[in-house]
Amino acid sequence: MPESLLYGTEVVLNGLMAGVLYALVALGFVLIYKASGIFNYAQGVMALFSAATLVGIMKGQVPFAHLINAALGTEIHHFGWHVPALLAILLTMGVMVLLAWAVQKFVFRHLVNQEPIILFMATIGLAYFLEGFGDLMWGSDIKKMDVGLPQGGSFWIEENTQWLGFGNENFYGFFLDQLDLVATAIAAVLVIALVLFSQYTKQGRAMRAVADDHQAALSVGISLNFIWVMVWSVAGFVALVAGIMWGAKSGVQFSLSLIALKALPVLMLGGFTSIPGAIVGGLIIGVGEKLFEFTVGPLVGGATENWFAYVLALVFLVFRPQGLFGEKIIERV
Amino acid sequence: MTQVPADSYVTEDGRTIGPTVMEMKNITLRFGGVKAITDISFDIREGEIRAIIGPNGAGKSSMLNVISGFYVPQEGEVWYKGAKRPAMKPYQVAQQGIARTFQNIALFEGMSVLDNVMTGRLRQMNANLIQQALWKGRAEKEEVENRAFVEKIIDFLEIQHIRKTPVGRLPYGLKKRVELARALAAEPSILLLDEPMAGMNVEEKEDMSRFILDMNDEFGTTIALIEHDMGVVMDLSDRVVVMDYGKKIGDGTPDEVRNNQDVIDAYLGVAHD
Amino acid sequence: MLDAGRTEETLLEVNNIEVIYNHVILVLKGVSLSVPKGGITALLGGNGAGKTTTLKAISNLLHSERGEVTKGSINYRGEPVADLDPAALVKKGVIQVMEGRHCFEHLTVEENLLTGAYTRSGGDVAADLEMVYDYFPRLKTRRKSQAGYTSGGEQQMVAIGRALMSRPECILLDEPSMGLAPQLVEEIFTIVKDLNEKEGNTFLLAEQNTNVALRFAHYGYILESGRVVMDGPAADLRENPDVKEFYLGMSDDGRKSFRDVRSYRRRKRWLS
Amino acid sequence: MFYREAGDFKTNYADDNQTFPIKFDRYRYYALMLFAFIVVPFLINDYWVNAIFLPFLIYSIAAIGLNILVGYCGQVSLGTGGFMAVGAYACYKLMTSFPEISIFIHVLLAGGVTALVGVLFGLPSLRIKGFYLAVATLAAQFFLVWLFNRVPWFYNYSASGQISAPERTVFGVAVTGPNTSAWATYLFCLVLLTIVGLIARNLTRGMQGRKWMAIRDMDIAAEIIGVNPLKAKLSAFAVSSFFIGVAGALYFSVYLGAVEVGEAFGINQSFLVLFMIIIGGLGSIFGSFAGAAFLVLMPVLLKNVLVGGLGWPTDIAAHLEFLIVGALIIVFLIAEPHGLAQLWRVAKEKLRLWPFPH
Amino acid sequence: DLVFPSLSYRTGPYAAGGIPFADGYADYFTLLNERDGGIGGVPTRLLECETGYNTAKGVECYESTKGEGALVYQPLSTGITYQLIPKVTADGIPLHTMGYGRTSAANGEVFSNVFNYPSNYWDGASGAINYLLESNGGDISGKKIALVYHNSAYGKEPIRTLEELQKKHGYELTLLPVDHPGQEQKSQWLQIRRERPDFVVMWGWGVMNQVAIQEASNIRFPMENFIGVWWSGAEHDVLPAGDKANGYKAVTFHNVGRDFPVFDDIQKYVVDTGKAAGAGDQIGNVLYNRGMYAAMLAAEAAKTAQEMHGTAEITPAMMRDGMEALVIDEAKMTALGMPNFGPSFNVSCENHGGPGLVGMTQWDAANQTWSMISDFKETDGEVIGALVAEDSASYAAENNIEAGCK
Ligand SMILES: Nc1ncnc2c1ncn2[C@@H]1O[C@H](COP(=O)(O)OP(=O)(O)OP(=O)(O)O)[C@@H](O)[C@H]1O
Ligand SMILES: Nc1ncnc2c1ncn2[C@@H]1O[C@H](COP(=O)(O)OP(=O)(O)OP(=O)(O)O)[C@@H](O)[C@H]1O
Ligand SMILES: CC(C)C[C@H](N)C(=O)O
Ligand SMILES: [Mg+2]
Ligand SMILES: [Mg+2]
Repeated sequence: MPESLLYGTEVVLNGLMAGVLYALVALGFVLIYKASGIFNYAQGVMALFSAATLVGIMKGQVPFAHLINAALGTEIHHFGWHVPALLAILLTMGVMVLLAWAVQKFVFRHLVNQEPIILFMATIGLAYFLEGFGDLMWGSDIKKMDVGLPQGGSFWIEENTQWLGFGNENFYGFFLDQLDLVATAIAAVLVIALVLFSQYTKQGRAMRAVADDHQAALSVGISLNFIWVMVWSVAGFVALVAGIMWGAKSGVQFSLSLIALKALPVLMLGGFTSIPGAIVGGLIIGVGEKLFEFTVGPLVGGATENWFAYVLALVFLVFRPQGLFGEKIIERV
Repeated sequence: MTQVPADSYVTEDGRTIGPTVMEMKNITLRFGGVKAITDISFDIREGEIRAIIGPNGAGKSSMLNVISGFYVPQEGEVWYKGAKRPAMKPYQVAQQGIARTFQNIALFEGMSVLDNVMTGRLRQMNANLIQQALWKGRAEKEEVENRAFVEKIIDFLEIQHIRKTPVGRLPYGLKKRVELARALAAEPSILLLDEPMAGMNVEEKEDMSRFILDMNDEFGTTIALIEHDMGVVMDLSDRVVVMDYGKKIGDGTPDEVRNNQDVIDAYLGVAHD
Repeated sequence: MLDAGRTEETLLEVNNIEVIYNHVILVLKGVSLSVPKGGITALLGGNGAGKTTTLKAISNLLHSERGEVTKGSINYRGEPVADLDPAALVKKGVIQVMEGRHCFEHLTVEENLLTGAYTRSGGDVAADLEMVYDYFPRLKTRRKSQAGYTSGGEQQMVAIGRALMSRPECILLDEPSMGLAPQLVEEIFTIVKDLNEKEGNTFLLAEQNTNVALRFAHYGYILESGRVVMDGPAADLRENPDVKEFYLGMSDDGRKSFRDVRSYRRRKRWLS
Repeated sequence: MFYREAGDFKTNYADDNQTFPIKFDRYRYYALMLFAFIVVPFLINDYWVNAIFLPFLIYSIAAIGLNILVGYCGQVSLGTGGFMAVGAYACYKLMTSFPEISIFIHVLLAGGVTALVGVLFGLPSLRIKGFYLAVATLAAQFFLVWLFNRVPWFYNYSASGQISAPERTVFGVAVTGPNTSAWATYLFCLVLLTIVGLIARNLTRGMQGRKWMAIRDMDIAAEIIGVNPLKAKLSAFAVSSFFIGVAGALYFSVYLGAVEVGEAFGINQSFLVLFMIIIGGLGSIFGSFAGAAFLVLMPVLLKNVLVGGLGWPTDIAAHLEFLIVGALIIVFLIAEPHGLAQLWRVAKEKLRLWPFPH
Repeated sequence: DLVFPSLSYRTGPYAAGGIPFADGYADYFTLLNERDGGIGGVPTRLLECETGYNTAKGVECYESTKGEGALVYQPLSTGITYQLIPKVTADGIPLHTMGYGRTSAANGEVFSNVFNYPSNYWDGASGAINYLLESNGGDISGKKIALVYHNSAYGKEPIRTLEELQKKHGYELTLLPVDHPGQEQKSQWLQIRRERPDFVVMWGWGVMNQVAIQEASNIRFPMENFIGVWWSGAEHDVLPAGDKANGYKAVTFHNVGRDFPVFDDIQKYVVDTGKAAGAGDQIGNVLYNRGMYAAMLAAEAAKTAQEMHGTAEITPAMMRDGMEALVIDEAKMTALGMPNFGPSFNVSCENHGGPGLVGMTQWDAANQTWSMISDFKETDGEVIGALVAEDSASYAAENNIEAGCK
């Protein structure tokens, strides 16, 4: 095989993997959007918060230590225990459910029936709040995420694809990150589960009803509060998964919340309301941006990924305004 | 007595109905598998009140949407003032003097009643962006002149007291009236009304009828109207088109339609008085 | 003409409520009603009289419109319900069919109907679905269509059908006849009557179509600018001269023509 | 009664169309303008100008601009940062290419350039709506920032890619560069803000504003009654971008003096201005001011109270600041989803009825 | 009292780096107060102001603190530096941008109030190349070097220098920009894996560092051939990658580790008395040391100023003079409890940039420590000098500054 084709293939493969990681973040957005028409800006911060909580619990960090120390003049930092990863994940899930409950109780319950942009704004307020809260709770220093996921290029794949180069000395086999492979598996399971849930269960149907019309949903006896707690919990779980994956790559720290920006074009392309759309959108964006950077990037000076994803999505939208799999925007008079 | 042109006639109550202004020719409209309109033709004459009736889902609203250019039929032609209408955007249709109201009220909820009605004057106000930005010259003059016109309509429809109320707060019936006001403000040559009296009680329907008739009378505005209240339809309209499942099943004067067996079966149930 | 309510028991009682929107707009100025169990009670009145507001106050949907009940009380089966959320009320058997249809646009017709059964834990949902389809055959043919694309009348059927799916005891119907073809209006009211007689459902309906409403209801209240101005058994109301003139459009010699109306109320030229 | 309109009759429609139809409001407004133009310049120092007034004035311009697009025309945009960057870079290129011409002209021209770019990026709005459009405008945000970072011509080939504003004057008084005086920069921005405010007010109370609002409230119906959506949307993009471009030019040349595009005009800037108009009130000029004031003053105030007043460590204060601003946003939205402007209107309505509750 | 503002960032995307630096900066002044009663008998006062690495907030911080008699600014951000340069010049307050900021500010004739001793970015770039030259027998022609850089003014700084040096030494240079924040660098590292450059140089900050090191280890790029600038060489940058980061290098202009007497004093007078700015567990960390070092240089300049002007209560203008006359030698450093902590150097009006000596550090993952593997060495003054002259001349021209020493 010619070299460029090999490399191109490698880029595509890695683009797919990156796409899966984007999709993981996008999924959280989709869930909440689908269930309440809320564009949840706080999704990225939720990923950060959940990841920081997980690490904090594992390390036995005292929450709000900094604040307590400043206020009381004490010097406490750690409980001195270590919690095993699995248990810590469960505990973190508990925290995320609590968060979901609080969000519903203190924010969205009071904003029923408001316009989407107002709800969006509320999530921005939430993002700010959570960011400050998370920092106060766990500190804003960088933390290492270690839940025992494999990382680094897979030797096995590398060795077993080397022959594709047919003796080409410059080709070392395909590079695929093990973490990405794990992420792909998890994402696949998540998507299937979520699709089944939303399409074929009573709660799933209620969730979509709420998204369409708050008042009507109330009037048929759907408890918005319950639906929202449920959906935000699930979104919290998705955020945790995304937080773990991204945290393993880069450590847990503020920038983790910015991964939301990588998820937005994915959402747009896949459609805000479609769970499979998040995955397909993610894959297209992942491959698209990596290929563009690989082919055109060098000609224009690189660092094209940030905008290319958006432009790609934009071009798609011009032809399909609701995204690839989004619900058709109903236009009637 | 003035001379009545050859292609016109005078009604019992002395209004002159002119020649055909708009003609729908073999319109067919599909949405995926759903056939909303199947091969329907009818005409509207100048100055007449033309009703469209039919059971729910018959395709009446869709027909209005075809007229106002919002739906593009797969087959058929729309003739307007003796010429075939080319493909047009809805706003271009509106600029030709066709105004309408909507079945599910389509007011601009965030704006006051006054502003809503003023939007009806779009065709009459042409100051450019710069003039408007400076609020000078044409912009200011137009604003005041058209405001005066609009105030008359507001007066006429008896909605003075809510002039500055945001439309979102109004009860249903008043919204309907505001919508009518907006359509009237356009001084249309054809006015399309989609169930203008739904959700009103008799007294209010009487008012509405009065407005519609006056409009027709004073300006000779041609009116096409969809309505489910047979009393209203039979009393007001000159001719009635009846649709069912997208097909035309009757067309004629109220009396003819009332006694048409197909219409009775499909829609009226019992012969209406 | 039906018998007036079967029982004397009051199912729902509204005592002198006052409703304020947005903290400043006073809409209901002391409205009291009582809805007997097993009866059909009509709430009549012109545009903006406050019918919808009254119904929403009962079903507790006001909160989501920034309205609140500032005075008075609402009791259902003798218990105050002001603090319940709408979902809890539905569980208790009170459901509202909102004015202006409010379908779930992106759900199919059938999914819309199924959401109606959300609060039910048992019972034969499939059978009820069939029942609704029996009442509204038109819905059956469109069951897989997105509700957003159905016609106005079809949406109204969906909304009513959806409420029936919850097997309610007391149904608050807000303008059920609006936008429906005359045949269907009759049908829907017949359905209401059927449900009332066969299943013993209680109805409180807000209607503009006084004519039909008074034909089917047992008792009626007439609301004007946020106050009850008249009430009485439907039969009495039908004979009341004011009601006749203003709500039924009857003059001494039968129905007036809409065309003639203007002759005596005709104003002067309105555009100079 | 403190506040009333009774007895304040209008005899013609021109009067009724005034910006402040109620006399009391009108006088208060004149007084405020007098104060801002004549008194404030004598009172302020560097700190007040640089920490509070300049950001407030400049963000107000940007907020008015964005409010036209989002609040009046209903097209949610997250490209504000990018458009401000266009204004800044256009202004920089103009300042360095035509040093003789007044900076005032440069700033306006920069707005013009931004308007063109805005129209270009507004084209997709014809097909794309709602949040899809919002996200799509991020394409503008990221692309523009990348472009200014990447193409050396924009930053005159300087080594680091930063641009810095050379000294420029208006009537011989320096308003950019290191040697400016507080009052000069303040007045310069205030004059521009006044112009922008008046234009915005005129546009929004007339037919153009009604077209925008019609598109916002129900675009399909608007089109059917005769609003040309292409023209309406693009004109909103143009006017909005013009103002935002002016704001960007001022932000760079008068306020910061030197900027790096990714940092000064990043996505945070887009969000910030959007927050301002939502908190202030969508579709309200007054709301734009209120929102800008809130988000400029709030952090400074909190910081001064927490760090200066209570002596807390800056990091705890900063975290608390986030937390409090976030909580306040939510509290305000719950209290009044339509922003500070609406809160103000309701308060006025109450005052009008005072002492009766309804 | 003597006011030292600290424009720090303990929040936002770059907090992880901002915190230890700010702690070190603060703790040293606390130490002076606690141990020596201040500088020359006058207590110091640290005015901390949170910028969040945001330029607009930086301006607000500057304006709110300058009125309090601030002696010298150290904003720890190239962006804020660029904004402050005209302002401090107009206000007559000195600005110290140690190892960052505008490199050509080394020319004191043009930038009267800006100092960037002891080393600047161009020294850093040249230092890295020199190190490669040295470890490759003086010849790197034909070798491939990739520069992975933060796509901002900061990250672009070394490019010109590396290009100039390329002409001289004949290596191949590939530029790989990474956009803020740098969470996703697959493309860049796949390209590195394909092209197999001999060395990778990195100009990163924030999360970009961690991700780059992680990705480098993922593609098994030999860490010894991976050199970061001094802002890409702290503990938290390498820790997330674990053992695989072993051998990673970074240039430096000061020493690392905690084996200096001054730290014992800090422990005793500051941490143990509960006056530490942070948790006290950062001592000896690279960025903490750097903050402390910056504070020390500021304090020494203040002392110099006090001596020059014969008053203990110095003004910003006097501080500026002190900085311009600053002399750091080994004896002074030893006396301060920092033997061999940094290079010896003198500042002068012509040269605000110091000698530009650059050392090399390396990460030992097993012991989790950084250590110096090469002493402070000269950089290519010839190339850098020319660049500084050129860039500062254009600044002078743009802003009508008459270059020269008063
Ligand atoms: N959300 C709201 N905010 C402010 N005012 C409102 C709101 N909803 C209704 N109103 C006001 O309350 C009054 C009563 O309205 P309501 O909708 O109850 O009338 P209705 O009797 O149902 O009329 P219709 O027959 O037209 O539906 C009206 O004057 C209306 O303007
Ligand atoms: N945009 C659309 N997409 C799909 N189907 C549509 C669309 N618009 C209308 N239909 C379908 O076309 C048929 C005719 O609808 P239309 O709204 O014209 O009925 P109508 O006669 O106005 O009924 P009603 O009296 O109930 O308002 C209906 O079955 C409706 O579901
Ligand atoms: C100051 C340093 C920490 C480097 C930083 N990235 C800058 O802005 O220059
Ligand atoms: Mg219809
Ligand atoms: Mg109502």
